[in-house]
Amino acid sequence: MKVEVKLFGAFRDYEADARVTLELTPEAKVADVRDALAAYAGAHWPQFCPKLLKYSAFASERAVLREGDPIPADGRMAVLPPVSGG
Amino acid sequence: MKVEVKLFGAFRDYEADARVTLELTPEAKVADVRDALAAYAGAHWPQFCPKLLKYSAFASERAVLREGDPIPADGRMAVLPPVSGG
Amino acid sequence: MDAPAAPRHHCAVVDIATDKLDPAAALEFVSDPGFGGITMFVGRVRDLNHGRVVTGVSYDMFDALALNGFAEIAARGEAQFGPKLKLYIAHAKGRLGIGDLAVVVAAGTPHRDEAFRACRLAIEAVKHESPVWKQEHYADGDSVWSEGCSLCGHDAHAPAGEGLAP
Amino acid sequence: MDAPAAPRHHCAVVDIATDKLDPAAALEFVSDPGFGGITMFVGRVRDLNHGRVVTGVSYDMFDALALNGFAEIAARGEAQFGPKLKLYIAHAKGRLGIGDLAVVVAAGTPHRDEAFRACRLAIEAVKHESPVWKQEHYADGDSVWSEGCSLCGHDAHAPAGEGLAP
Repeated sequence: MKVEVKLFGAFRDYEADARVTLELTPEAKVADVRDALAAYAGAHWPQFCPKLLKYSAFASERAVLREGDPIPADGRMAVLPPVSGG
Repeated sequence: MKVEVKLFGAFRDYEADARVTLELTPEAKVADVRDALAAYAGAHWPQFCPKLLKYSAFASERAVLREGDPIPADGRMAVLPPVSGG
Repeated sequence: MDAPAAPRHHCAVVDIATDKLDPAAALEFVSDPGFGGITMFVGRVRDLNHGRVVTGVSYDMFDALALNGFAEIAARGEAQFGPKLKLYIAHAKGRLGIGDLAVVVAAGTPHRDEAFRACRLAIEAVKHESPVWKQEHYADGDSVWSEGCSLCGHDAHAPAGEGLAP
Repeated sequence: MDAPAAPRHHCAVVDIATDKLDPAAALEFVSDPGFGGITMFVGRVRDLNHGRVVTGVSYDMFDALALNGFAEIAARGEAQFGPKLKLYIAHAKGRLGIGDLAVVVAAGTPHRDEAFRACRLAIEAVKHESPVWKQEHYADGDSVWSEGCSLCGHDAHAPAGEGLAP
């Protein structure tokens, strides 16, 4: 299945349209999306610091997801670097 | 010397002009003013509850005074019942 | 950093017969290009107290001593949080209706933790130490001076429910 | 006491290209005839951070998730302080200049202690949990995404100074 990952904060610097589309199996978990995004970053973002992804979470529009959670059925996700609001 | 004591809060209910003038010796302390006010209240304020004075402090315009402090040179004081601002 | 030239503390007694408390002015006063955090407390007159329907309150105040006390509270805040603090303390006096503002305290600091702590310090001091007395007026026509905090050093708080008021 | 009919919590993401944060509206929203205490926190853009001269900041936000989170924070406040609480949470997004308001949080309650605690709970949660990212712009033309709090459950805070941003 195709999973569209929205990019926020520091991730925005790597893709002009602030999103990445990854191909994953239907039974993939959030941890697999993390691995797939790491692979994508390694291939496409030469300046990327892997620590940013290490400290980032994944989320749907409704909640932050855990590593073992399934991918949202609509294939829409976001990667959330450490937050700095307020 | 004459000491004018301004009345605030619950004390206002006892004197229309919110002040009492007491006669004290020049070497009198704040504790003596307290005693003199208690005597005045006993003589003039039939509804007065002595506890109100017990929990009240005396002050000048600049500071709350202690029992052993001398009377301010200008003879102007205030009696402060328990405070309830805010 | 040197202390700025403008006054850093604003202390006021506001007679609501002719004036009113202004939270927007408080925010403005404690703002500073170097400050990221502002905490403000606004105290309002409630419609119920200890189960009685309140129609309004009157605040009596010993103005000169209160203003001295507010300035002393500000000095205490500065001693605790340093000169990068702006503090605004204003208390109403006179007859207030339900919802009217009784007190506005605001603190501006570089970071939020100090702003919260300075604001709390100031409102607690105003409540517990300032020569201000509240008389509540009830729907049944009765009026009662609130019991409060004794300023006698030997006994910091009057016991509740002892009926100090006549 | 039954819960009042009007909404007790206001949560908003404010795009400052077209709108702005409004502390007066926050005070008004959390007011209630039964409430004696209102505490408000206002976060503003500072002119200096870690010694660098800041000319402005940009806030990026995942709006839908942020609004969900604000509502969850309000629910947490109600669980802790009960239904006699009104809470206002609004965060700016977009490009802000020095002194512009970044966040406004206000809490109204019957008494002041709960107002302070609810306001603090809310701003801490907004700062530590909400999907909001700050990019600082400096006088020298450089821009840097602030390091922040990791939302990964296994590691609550990213270590400071590790250079997460490129």
